[in-house]
Amino acid sequence: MENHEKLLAVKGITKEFHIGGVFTGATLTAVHEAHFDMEADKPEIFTLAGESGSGKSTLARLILHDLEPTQGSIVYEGHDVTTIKRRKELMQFMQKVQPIFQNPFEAFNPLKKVDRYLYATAMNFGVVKSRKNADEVVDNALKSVGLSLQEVRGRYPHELSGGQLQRIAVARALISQPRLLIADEPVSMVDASLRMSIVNLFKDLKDTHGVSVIYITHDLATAYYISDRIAIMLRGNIVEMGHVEQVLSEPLHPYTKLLKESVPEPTTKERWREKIQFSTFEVKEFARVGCKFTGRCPCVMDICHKEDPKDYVVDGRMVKCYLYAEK
Amino acid sequence: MGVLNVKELKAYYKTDIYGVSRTVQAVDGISLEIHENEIFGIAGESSCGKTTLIKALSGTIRPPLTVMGGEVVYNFEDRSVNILSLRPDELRKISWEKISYILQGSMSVLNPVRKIHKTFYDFFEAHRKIENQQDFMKQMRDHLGKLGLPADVLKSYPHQLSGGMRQRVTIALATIFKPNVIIADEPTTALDVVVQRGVLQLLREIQQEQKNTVILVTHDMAVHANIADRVGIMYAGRIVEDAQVDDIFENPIHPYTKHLINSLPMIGDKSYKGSIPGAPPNLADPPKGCRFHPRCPYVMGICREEVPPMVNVESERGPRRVACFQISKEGDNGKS
Amino acid sequence: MVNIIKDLYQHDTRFRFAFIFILAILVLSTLSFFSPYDPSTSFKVPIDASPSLQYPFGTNSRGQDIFWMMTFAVRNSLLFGVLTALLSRIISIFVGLTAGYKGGLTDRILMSINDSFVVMPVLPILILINFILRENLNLISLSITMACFGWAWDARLIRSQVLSLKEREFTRTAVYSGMGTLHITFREHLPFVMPIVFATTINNMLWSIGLEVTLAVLGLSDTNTPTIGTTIYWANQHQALIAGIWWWIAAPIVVSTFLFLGLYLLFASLNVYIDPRTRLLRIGG
Amino acid sequence: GLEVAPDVPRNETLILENPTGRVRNPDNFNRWAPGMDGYSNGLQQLALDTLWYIDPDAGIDGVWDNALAAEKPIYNKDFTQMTVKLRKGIYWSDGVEFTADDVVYTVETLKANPSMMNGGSFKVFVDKVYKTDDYTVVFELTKPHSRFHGLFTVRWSATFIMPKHVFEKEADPVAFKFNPPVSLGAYVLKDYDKAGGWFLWQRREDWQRTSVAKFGMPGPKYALYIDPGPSDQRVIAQINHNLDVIHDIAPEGMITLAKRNPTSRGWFKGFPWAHPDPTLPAIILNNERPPLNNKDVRWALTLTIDIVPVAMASYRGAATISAIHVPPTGMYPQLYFDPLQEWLKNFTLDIDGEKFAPYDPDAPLRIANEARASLGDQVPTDPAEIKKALGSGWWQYAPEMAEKLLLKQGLTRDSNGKWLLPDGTPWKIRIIVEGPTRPIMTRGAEMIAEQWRSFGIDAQTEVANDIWTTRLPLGDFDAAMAWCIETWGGHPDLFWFLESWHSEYYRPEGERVVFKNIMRYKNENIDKIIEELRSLDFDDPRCLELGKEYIKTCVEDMPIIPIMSYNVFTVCDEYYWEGFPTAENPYTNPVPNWANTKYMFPMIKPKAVK
Amino acid sequence: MKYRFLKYLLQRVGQCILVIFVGITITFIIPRLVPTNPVEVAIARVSAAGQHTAPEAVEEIRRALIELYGLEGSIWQQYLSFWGRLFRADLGPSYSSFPTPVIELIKVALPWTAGLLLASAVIAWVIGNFIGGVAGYFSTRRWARGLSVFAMAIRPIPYYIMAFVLLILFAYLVPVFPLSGALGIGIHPSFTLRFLTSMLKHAFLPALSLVIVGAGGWILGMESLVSNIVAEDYVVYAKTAGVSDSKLLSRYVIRNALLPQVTGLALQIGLIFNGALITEYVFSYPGLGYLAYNAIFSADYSLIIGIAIFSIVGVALAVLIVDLTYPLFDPRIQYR
Ligand SMILES: Nc1ncnc2c1ncn2[C@@H]1O[C@H](COP(=O)(O)OP(=O)(O)OP(=O)(O)O)[C@@H](O)[C@H]1O
Ligand SMILES: Nc1ncnc2c1ncn2[C@@H]1O[C@H](COP(=O)(O)OP(=O)(O)OP(=O)(O)O)[C@@H](O)[C@H]1O
Ligand SMILES: [Mg+2]
Ligand SMILES: [Mg+2]
Repeated sequence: MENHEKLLAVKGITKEFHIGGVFTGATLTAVHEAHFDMEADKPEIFTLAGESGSGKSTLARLILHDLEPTQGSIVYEGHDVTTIKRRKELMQFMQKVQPIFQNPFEAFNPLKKVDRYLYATAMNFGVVKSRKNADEVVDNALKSVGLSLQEVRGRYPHELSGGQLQRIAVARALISQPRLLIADEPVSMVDASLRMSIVNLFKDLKDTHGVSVIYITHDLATAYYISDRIAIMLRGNIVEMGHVEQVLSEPLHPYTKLLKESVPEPTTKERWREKIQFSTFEVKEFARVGCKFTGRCPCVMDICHKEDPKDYVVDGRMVKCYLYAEK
Repeated sequence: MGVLNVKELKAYYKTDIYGVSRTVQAVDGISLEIHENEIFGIAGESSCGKTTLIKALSGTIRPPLTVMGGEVVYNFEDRSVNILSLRPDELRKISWEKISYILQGSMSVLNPVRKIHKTFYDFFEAHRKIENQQDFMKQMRDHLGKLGLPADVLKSYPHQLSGGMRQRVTIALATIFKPNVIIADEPTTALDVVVQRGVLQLLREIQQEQKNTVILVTHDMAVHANIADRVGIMYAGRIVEDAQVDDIFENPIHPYTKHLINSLPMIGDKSYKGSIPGAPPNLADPPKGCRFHPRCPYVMGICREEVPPMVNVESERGPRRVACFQISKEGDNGKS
Repeated sequence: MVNIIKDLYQHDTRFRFAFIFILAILVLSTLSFFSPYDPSTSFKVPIDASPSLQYPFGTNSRGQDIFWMMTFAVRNSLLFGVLTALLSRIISIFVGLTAGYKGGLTDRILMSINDSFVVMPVLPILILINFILRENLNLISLSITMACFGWAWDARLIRSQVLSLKEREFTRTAVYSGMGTLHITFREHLPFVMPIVFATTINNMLWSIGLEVTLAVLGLSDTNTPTIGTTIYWANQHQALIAGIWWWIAAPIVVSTFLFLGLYLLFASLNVYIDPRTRLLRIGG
Repeated sequence: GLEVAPDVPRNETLILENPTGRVRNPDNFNRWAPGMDGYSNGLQQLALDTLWYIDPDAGIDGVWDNALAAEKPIYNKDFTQMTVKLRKGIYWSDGVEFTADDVVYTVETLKANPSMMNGGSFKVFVDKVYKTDDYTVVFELTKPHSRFHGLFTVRWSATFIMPKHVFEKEADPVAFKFNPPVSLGAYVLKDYDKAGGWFLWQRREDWQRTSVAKFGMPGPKYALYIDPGPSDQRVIAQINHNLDVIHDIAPEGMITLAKRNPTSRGWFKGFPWAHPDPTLPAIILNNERPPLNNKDVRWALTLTIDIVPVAMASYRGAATISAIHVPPTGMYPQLYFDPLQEWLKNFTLDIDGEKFAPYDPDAPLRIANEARASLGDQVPTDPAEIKKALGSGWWQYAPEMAEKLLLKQGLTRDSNGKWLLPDGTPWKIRIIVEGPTRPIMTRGAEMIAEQWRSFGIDAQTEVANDIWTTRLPLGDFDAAMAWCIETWGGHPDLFWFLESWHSEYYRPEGERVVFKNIMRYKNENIDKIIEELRSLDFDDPRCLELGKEYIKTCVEDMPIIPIMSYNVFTVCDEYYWEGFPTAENPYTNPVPNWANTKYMFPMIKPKAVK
Repeated sequence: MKYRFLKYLLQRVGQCILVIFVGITITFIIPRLVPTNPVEVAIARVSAAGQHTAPEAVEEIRRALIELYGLEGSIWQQYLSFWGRLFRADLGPSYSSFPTPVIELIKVALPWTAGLLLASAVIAWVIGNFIGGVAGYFSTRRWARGLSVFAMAIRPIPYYIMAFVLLILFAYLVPVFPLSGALGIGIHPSFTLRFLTSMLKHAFLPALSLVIVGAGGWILGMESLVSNIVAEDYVVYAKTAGVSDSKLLSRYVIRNALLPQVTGLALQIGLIFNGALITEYVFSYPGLGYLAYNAIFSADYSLIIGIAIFSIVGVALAVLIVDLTYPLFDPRIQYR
């Protein structure tokens, strides 16, 4: 396989949900013509950020082949994965792209021992032939997340801490030697004191194993801390995308600004002063014509109500806002 | 004398199932003084006993939770009560009018099949007589108006409101009687940053307007930094440090607090942030001595044997206490 | 296993009662193997004797010792109930798990069938089927037909539980661990569904044994096999209640009350025992 | 006083059970229409009438009664013509006089509509029917038929006469509901339940213009036929004096009534209480299915029945047993049973060259002894009385003999003692019974199955519903506890049921039998008997002799195993009324669905209630 | 909203039709597996009433019947004509009351069954849920446990026995209610006091037996539902806020627990049909059950099929109605 081929190319992917019914009811565009690429030769951590209900998880599930897109395609290593039908192909794809979920306590069946998932992954993806050989593979995976098989073997999820569980989840995902991890809010349920250990783990994986990560969060602080690039989502649209330092240090889109301002800073020096606006009914915002942010935007213009803004490139990053149309 | 004095409170979960008995020492010897007109933050990792402490403070002790000792005394204008020794009807009288609660999970806290105004009615009517339905509705609309909430939420069902809205409704609900003390347990966990900010803002405003005391529990240190006046750090069922919020963030003393503060990421800061090694102890079988000692980089012999006492530490910003032998020994040394 | 029973017995009053009741019933049905009388014979003892030391449950108008008859009746009714419950559980678990997990067209087809069975009036259908089976009608064939009609509602319950299990993250973990549909439904989801399965088992047994009584009263059951239902049938044939032979009717009622109370209590306590929440507490989570 | 219904005093009302239960199409009173089930509700007993009645018992005035007819039927020599003289002065309840026109109209209408009651028979047998005057009707028959009058002679029911002036106004006599019915009997319909639960009849003001008038005024002003519910309720209802005539209950119900309600009265004053119906419950064997097509096998089955437990199981001893192929009821003990006793005692079977006399005249005594164990003194001790109540005798229980018979026929026993057919397959017999509908026979058959089982045959009962519609007439059974022998009871002639046993009517299994040859039996001797009967007049004394011939043939051949009469526990409550028919005064059948019960009404009188 | 409802309506009606379709198809198939030829049954009926039907006459009747039953042609043709007749509300003639149409028989019986069943199902539901709710809410009290043990104990009593024992008790030993039937003799349906009292008196015992048995199930079901609901946050929260027990019980606990029970009610009607057969048999109540009972004993397939079809349609419609009205009870369901 050519090296400079893209690892992942998301091309105009759109996902519509019907809420209501077949004849009537509303269509909610949870993801609207998203596109971005990830390079194959340069592993990176790519963050998807946005408030609740902005379509991050939907996009993640689309990439994971967990949902079928309404439109657009997702090309993984040159293959369009949205058209996969056969189980064999699906298994091949799943081997390369693995998820990490939000709630470590939920990620494993509470009635089953945790190690079963590790062995299952090793066996089902053909990493090993028999359970005997699996021990080593599993142990190695656990070691790469700072645990060992000894600590994990035979234990139930409730016997392990959230941080441990999340690390086991990562270890499980690593067993099939994937090239892309998709982590949907992997630390939002993990204690602040353990949070950094998981986040650091991703950084580690990228550096030492060459694994790319799509990191989904609304915690801009950790996003800033680990990621290389960031995309800000607003009601299904990627409204700003670029290098994380650039986007978060000087946000351009009013929405990015709002997001940034809402993040509580862990210091008493800059306490919040002025009030912020936030949305009352998210479905209403989805249904808006034009820019979805008009209801809350301090710099709203007439044109914003009429038509979707285009992608504008400003200083090497993408912004979807009429404020930057002339440039 | 603060509005709330907690003395040597011990509350354990005692379970006995199929012959396996367990005692979870979820709150183990906590003393606290909380003042009028302040926001007191309680921080700590998951399952360190925050919710249990709140349960004890609010007097909602139900098996398997049992109070093993200590007292929780509220000092209101007219009288002082130990909430743990009240009869149920007395407790019912002061709860909500004097002490009210905001819980996490606004969806589950409101009756899903009851319109909001009915819930307001139920809660109000449990304490005051309602003479006139119209007057009552007007009163509630005013109340919501003051909190910047649209009056038509009263006519909605909980599921028709967004998460942030619901959480704000529960705040309005908790403040209808302008209670002296508002206890909020993780009111913003699971909300996204934008909504979280709105909710906290509202809480702050109410506090400033009604001049009451807010006890705010959250594990998010950044939230405390932005809203609390004073913060108590809990670790494994005990308070290890309590101080003015600036002291905590600028000059943490307890090794656990230090770790907590140092591990917080910030936008604009890409320097390496580690986390505390190890895991919090199992409260059913906590380590002897200082419960933090297995993870403490400064551990000493005594830490393994004895429980460090809470000692006062000088600070120009206000009262400050910490439970660490590093400090108490220094203090002892100073005294002698 | 023995330990579990011991634990439950020591620490759960409900289980203690359940244990005693069910043990009594089991002992009673086991005694059938030692019966001095063949249940298909009659006039071996004096007729219409009221309960006494010699005939603890009395004798009936057919000259049978009701105690020994009940040992057979209980055994057969119990086997019948268990078999029906077992068979219908198999169907409902399969349909419920598959429909819930697969979703989409599979779900819609299965649920349409399911809803039709929910709505179907069982009794008239059983009567019709009864006409077909005729001399092939015995407890086994009856049990199979009843199982065909007794699964639908429970399948729906199971499905609704699976719908929420499907959304839980561990299911997706299982999917991305490469587990197949069968594996996920039967290995991952089934344990969660077991409490429902247990709870519906008792309902199903109640239903099937009760329906057998109904059919027996109408003479549509296999009257040659002693069951709780056919005991009542024969008592009716002799107008036992009106003739004052109350013990003939009382015996099946008392025994079935014991049986059901025992089963009910057993499942109530097992439900708590296997509920993941208490289970965690028990194993020390 | 008490009222049973608004303005209907209890003490002027006789309340009877309608044994068909709830009438499904209560609005239909067209007795001639197919499928109508509302006739035992008083319609055929009180409102309809026909030419002749034969009583199953002794009768008020002899067994034969000329009801609408003035005299007995008059046949020509070769039985191709029957002339009927009608009674004068009989009026329909709407005031129109009953005449020959009604009779002619009835026959012509039924002939034209074969689906109506007996329509098929009229179509086949009647060539022409006409009146010669208003009171004389002549039937020209298509072929000789010496029992043609049977169609108009009530034994439980018969072809009733239609009111021409009512029916002729209707376009379709089949669809016509005949509601309210115009009555030819002593009562008219006063009110009825649209749900079919009850029917209230009122005595006609002009009751004297009906055929029963000659026996006096019917006692009850009102007659109420009700569906009293399942048998337990009937017992309760009578104890509460809310049901004067119970049609049937289980023997235990009877025993309860005897204990609880001193005014309850059965046919016999005490044990065995029940009225024996002139039908003969028997083990009907399918004579087409091997090995049941073998006479020795049938006899072997007979000898493995011990009648005493059967009588105990079914009737608690209150059974009137019968060893021969006519019911032991009505006039038959005198007509057939007594004269044949000697022959029966001398009757022998030839078993392996040995003579074996199977008859056992003492069976009734043994039954009485058994019954006495649970019923005590109520059971008579006098042998004559026992014989009257329980019958004359039965066959011995002789399994050893049976075994020999079977072995001779090539059947064998396996190592467990179970019988195998000559081809080596296990011998299996299923006895079909009607379950809850007829508990008595179900109970008896269960006992017989048990006895056969203990003899090594895989025998079991099978409950089937409505065996009369398909299983029996189509031959879809091994054995059944049911009846295929029904007699007049009061008259020795057996032609009524026997004709259909003639081999010309024989149909193989799978085809519907004609009327009563349910066991699918063929016998030249029987054919001869039937043929001779055809040529004889109904009252010819030779008929009785031929009847005995028939019995002897059947005993030899045992096509079915006679068991007992169908004893019906018809219980009358002598609380408001007295004068019910009883064994001491057997003037008619008390069983309330029989049309013959019309004779009961003039005989019963109100009783002063304390 | 309106369109949504319409859409929901169409969808549900469609499903209901499908269910009826499948159900009726099954009832079409089963009797065809019965080895009995309906024509032969009918012939037996016609000739059983009389005495000796001439063989020629039988042939004539047979021809007429085959045509009447639509038994000619392939199974598909029969199936089509079966539906054709159904649409004309023609269920064919009853075999046992030939040629009375089945529909006529059902018409007479249906009102009684519908009245008795609906009334007793609803009463059982109301009583059972109320008792179950209260017992579940106060589950720690002694009397509540007593109640549930009682409910458990009556539940397994075979339905027949329950009905019969009631009958013996209240119509024989203490004869306060009539033994059988649906109305007194001489009383016809009309709007008079006499009719109403007679009807109620006669319906009392059958209804009572259905109610007792039905309520037992509801009590147990409701109890377990309630025991889950009392642990829900919104109940605990309202309780902490001092909302009274009575209000909690009625508006928070029972109200919410009833929702699943509403669906159960519709299905119960189907189940009750089983009970109705026995009730009506025991009390000789002139409804469909009694009709079915008669049909069984006269092997009247066409009548049984007719009753089965009515029962399928009835239950399917009941379920449909409950589904359609369900949103009235549960505001969360928005006709989705
Ligand atoms: N299966 C579905 N059916 C209908 N609507 C859906 C479905 N899944 C998601 N949505 C809607 O799509 C929108 C985007 O949802 P999504 O879960 O992708 O948001 P998110 O950014 O991940 O939010 P969060 O931060 O809360 O996880 C939401 O309004 C959600 O309600
Ligand atoms: N009902 C209970 N029975 C037994 N143990 C309990 C119970 N509730 C809580 N515990 C235990 O008590 C300890 C403290 O729990 P608590 O809920 O107070 O923690 P918390 O600090 O509020 O945690 P979180 O941040 O997760 O809300 C935990 O170890 C928990 O497992
Ligand atoms: Mg998400
Ligand atoms: Mg908590």
